[in-house]
Amino acid sequence: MKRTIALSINGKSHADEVEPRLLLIHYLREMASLTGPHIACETSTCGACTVMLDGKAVKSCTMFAVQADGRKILTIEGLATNGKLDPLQEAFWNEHGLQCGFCTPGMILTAKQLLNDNPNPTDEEIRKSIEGNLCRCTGYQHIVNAVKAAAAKAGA
Amino acid sequence: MIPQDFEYSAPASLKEALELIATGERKILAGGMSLIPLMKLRLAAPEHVVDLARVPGLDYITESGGTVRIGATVTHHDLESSPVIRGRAPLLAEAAGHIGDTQVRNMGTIGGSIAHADPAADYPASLLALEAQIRLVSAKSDRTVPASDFFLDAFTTAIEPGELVLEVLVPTEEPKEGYRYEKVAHPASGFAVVGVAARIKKAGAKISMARIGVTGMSPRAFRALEAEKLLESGAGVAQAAATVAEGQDANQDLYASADYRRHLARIWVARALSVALSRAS
Amino acid sequence: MKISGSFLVPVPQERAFRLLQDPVVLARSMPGCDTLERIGDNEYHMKMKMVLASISGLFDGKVRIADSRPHSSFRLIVEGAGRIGFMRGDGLLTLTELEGGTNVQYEGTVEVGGTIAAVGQRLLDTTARMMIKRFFEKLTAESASSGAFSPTAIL
Amino acid sequence: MATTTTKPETLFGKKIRRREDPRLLTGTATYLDDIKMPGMHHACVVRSPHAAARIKSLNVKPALARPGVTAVFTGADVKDLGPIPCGASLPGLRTPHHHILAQDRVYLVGHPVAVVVATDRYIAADAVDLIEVDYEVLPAVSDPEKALAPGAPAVHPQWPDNTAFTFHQEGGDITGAFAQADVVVKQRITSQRLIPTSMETRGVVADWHAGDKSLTLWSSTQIPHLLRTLLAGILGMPENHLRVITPEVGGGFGSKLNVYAEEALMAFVSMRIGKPVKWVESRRENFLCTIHGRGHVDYFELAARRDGTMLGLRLKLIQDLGAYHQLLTPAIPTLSVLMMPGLYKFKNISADIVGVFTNCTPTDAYRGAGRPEATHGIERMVDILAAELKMDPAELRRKNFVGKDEFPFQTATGLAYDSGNYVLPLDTALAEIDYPALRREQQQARASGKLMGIGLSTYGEICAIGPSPATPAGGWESATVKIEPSGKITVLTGASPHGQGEETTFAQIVADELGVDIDDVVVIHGDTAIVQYGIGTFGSRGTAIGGTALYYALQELKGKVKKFGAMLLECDDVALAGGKCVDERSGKSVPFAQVAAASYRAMKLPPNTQPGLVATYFWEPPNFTFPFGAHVVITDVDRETGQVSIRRYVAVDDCGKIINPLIVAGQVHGGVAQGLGQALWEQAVYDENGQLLSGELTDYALPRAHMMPWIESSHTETPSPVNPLGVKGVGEAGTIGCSPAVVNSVVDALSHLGVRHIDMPLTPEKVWKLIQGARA
Repeated sequence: MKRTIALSINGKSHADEVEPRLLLIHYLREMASLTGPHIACETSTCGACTVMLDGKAVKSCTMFAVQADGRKILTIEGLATNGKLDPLQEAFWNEHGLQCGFCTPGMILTAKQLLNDNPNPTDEEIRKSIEGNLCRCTGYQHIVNAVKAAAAKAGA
Repeated sequence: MIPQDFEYSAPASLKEALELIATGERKILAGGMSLIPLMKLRLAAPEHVVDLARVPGLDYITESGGTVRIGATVTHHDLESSPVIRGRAPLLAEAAGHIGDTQVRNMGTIGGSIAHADPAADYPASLLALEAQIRLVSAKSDRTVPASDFFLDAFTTAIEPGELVLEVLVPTEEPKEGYRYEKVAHPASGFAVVGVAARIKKAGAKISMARIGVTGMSPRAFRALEAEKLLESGAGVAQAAATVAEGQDANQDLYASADYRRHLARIWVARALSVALSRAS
Repeated sequence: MKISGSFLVPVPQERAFRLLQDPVVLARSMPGCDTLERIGDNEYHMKMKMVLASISGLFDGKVRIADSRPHSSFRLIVEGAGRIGFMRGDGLLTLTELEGGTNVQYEGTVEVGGTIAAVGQRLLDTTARMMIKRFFEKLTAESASSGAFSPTAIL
Repeated sequence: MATTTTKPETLFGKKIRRREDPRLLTGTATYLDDIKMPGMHHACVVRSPHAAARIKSLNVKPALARPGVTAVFTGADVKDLGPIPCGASLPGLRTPHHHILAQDRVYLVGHPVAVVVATDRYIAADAVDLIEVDYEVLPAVSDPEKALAPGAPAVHPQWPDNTAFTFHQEGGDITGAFAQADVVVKQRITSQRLIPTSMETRGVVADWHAGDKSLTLWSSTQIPHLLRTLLAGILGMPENHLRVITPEVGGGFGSKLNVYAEEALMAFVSMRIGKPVKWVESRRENFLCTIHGRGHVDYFELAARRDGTMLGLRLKLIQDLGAYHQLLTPAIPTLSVLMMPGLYKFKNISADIVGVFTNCTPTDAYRGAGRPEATHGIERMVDILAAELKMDPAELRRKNFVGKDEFPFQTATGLAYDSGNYVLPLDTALAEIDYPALRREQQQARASGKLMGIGLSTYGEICAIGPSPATPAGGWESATVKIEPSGKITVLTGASPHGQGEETTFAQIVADELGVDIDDVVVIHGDTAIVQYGIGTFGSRGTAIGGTALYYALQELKGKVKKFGAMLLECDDVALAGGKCVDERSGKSVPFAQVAAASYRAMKLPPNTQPGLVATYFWEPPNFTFPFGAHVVITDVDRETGQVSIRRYVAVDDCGKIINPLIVAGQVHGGVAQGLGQALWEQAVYDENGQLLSGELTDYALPRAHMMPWIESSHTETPSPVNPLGVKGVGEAGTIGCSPAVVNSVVDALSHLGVRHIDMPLTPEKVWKLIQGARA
């Protein structure tokens, strides 16, 4: 039986009827037309679908849309403000923290939580914080550099 | 990737939740970190899912009278970063920090994790070493079970039909205690190939109390009672650690054989004890 | 996957042998077995629902007894398929009388396919052994109507 | 108008941040699964859970009865469509007919049996569960050596020996080399099956236009043009009625250098239902149905003199092909043979390949494609020889390297190495780590019971694939460059990048050659209706061949621009700088926009000149390029657990000239990560019945951030004479250089315990057992 959910996505209110089994990632991509979060596994191991739920990074493939009822979601599409890239986006760009770009939206949002919780992380802390986000292109080194650069800029 | 259809309830009170799960085949959803992956693969196909997230007041962490009480829907992240847990049950905070990854720790709950009773989960080792109790309630009952009687076998707990985990009660660690959670994580799944929780209290140069919990090695997490006894009667770490795998059935998979798991348990018990000892004063 | 072990069934060898081949006892002892219908000599159609915590799956398959050497050994072949995959266990059970009961030694292979093989690797061995343990425990309980021994796992 | 004509700074060699990134960083790029079309249906494929079985019956009725299900198609529906093509040709090659859907038999787990089409992906997924297939399970074989044994189950009943081909290559006098040898070392070395695992799985959208009998097909592929040609053949459709578009592609690593059943199947479905249809591969399907890499069992024998002079190398190579040939499956091991002498100058080789069918996923080109296996082999053998001769492994390498004055160097396998200075990266890397000091530290570590190792690999690779005679489908690449009437520049490249950053490096080349602002350049790729024919991106060829094609197109275009510029400035010759044509004598200039406008307006034309500013160039390379380098890895091995940890990873790579150091560094890091994956964690494991046990990312261990060491990457630059840019290619270098360095390091750590070789991956238990064995 379908249920109505109402939630905020990137600052905008949404209300939709959904099947309880509809995964949040499918809701975002198919119903809200936000295709920034990606699907790259079915075992909740890759992190490509990561979005922020009430300020915390979560895997939107491992959540039903009904669980997000009444909550605030931020996807990669909502990260830049007024066309100005978030410092993390800017740093990923400057440091070449992405290649094919498929993992990037999830990677950035996980890093976002890290910098919220810990504005000055060590390399090791950065690596641990993104251990749930797989990247097959970069070997992570430029991603670590990017997160450090974003932290440095915020601290500057 | 696509679950089978199911009926969904999001009760607004504990009473309502307990009524819902009292009958029929109902599956409880908390953080969903164990259940939803199985549902996506259709390895689990519950007809009715009861979501505890809307039940108010289940995500508390309090401390009084030497007991820390942790509500069922407290997330691993909250536990890991809670000043109360870090101060009064730091072993548990350390273990929580090893679970899954950032995203899993944000959503996954202590109640959900222990109810699922994965043989490679991180909490059981610590809860055994901390001699924690688990409070189970149903529409008709309310009982508290020691951790050692709670984890029965792989994916098998003392939870009866109609019951749910309400809270976890942890006797506070003394500030002078040394503790350590060590984990050998599977490189792909992150689950514990072997996880070891150790607590040590010292009286002078001697060990007055030792508690050791081991997860991942065998179908159910266990306390290394023999090793604890040896330590408390003056034996060295190496001698005690050598006994931990005795009499235990061991898991095996592509990554680690049963023999290697037993070996890892012995090595990491010794290592966890060494750190715990160095932290004890 | 190779699997082996042994279990002490607290009844004399001859009775143990009969119990292990008795479709009624098998149906009650095999974890999740819903129905067991005879379809031929020593061959049965089986429906089972495997439940392990949140994991559950319906299997439709066959149980077959072969190479029966009365009272000393036989092969038990269990196979089933369902939406979550398939499994096939083929084991040689060898019985020897001991004091206090019969030692049932089993040795064989378990094959799985489908989703359970792809994602269940980490737990396959543990689960298979758990199922066998449950089987022998139930069997022991079934045998308890006449015997008063408690089961001893010597897996 | 006077203007300064000082040469502006070039962008070649500059760290330019990538122009493709803004769309990727903001979640606004369009990958395959992001495509939405009115009336679009969703397809889900029913796949065999068995590795070998006869299909006794197939009942699709319950699925068709499910509301929302539009159609179900089975093998019978597609039996007349052409087979999935294999582009490799080898003498006597046995090629099984590879149907799009199984006919009466399945040959591997994941074999497509039927396709369900529904209005919604959830309904399609439900309907898959309603299809009833009755299989008669048959014996299967998953191990290539077992498949060769007499009496093994036949993967294809018509070929009971499971042998798809045998291939022999010989150079020099191998018998003489072994007869002269003082020492012969032998070793069985495996390169285990790997799963490429691009983060984006494959996917296809097909849209049939009945009115003009044309089909548009979006596919996450590395080869849009080849796909179009081959797909037209499978479907029996005129090629010019088919348009292939690659949207943003989320990684490929060779796995999307192919033509897959689902591409033809979706085309077929769309034509049958008259609606657009989408299929997106699940990760499990990706593990089962997209190609795997490696899968070698190699038997090496290396002959040498006592002084360390290497004389000859013999190889018996058993290639696990899987159940079918995909596009290049049988060709991959022949690349291994080409590279088997590595950087060494001995001229005697002999290789025998046996290509073996197994009931497993086909193997094909995965990052490095045959070269990592070869490099792993020779670099391990050199270390084994060094141990045998009690020589320092660096010294042994130096002794046998092709000298820097010996280029072009003709190898025993028929290649001509273009340029090199092999000692330089090795010495640079060894100086970086202070090799002598580390060896002293190792002695002390051993004395105190600690295990540390120093491992070298000096790799060579064969890149810029490649000259057309060496490739099944043409080895050239194409570029069109246009100055639009407004003066803005558009590049159409036949290469089809998917993460490599050519939208940036190509724009750098254009900016330098034309003297324009990089922001005035747009690089377009991956649409067969827009781009002239092209080959694609693989084999480290994008920049070396595609970039060179662009370079030559630019030369042609420059000639034309100059003619128009000179006409407008009324002078004989002009220079291009600052987005202008400049008469260097008078100092007068005219901006590109005016030159372009004049060329398209064509009121007046220079003599013998056509209107417009467009040039197209198809460049056929005269040779491969041969990058090289040295990777040095320092490992510490936990004696009690066998756990390997990497203390330092030093990579000194020579990929010729570097256009964008940021991008090159990224390629090295990513390549090393995949090499480390093979060395330490990754392996596709099948059970005896052909079930893939490492069937999901929960068992198949990809490198994660916390598992990766810091990679200290630097370069030497030896330009390639093969192309005017001097570039060689870098996409695969990290992967090729890595695995032998890691294994050599761990073997070095354990060598005093009598350990001579360890097969990958170096799992802790495997290493621990070797340590235990040495103690016993």
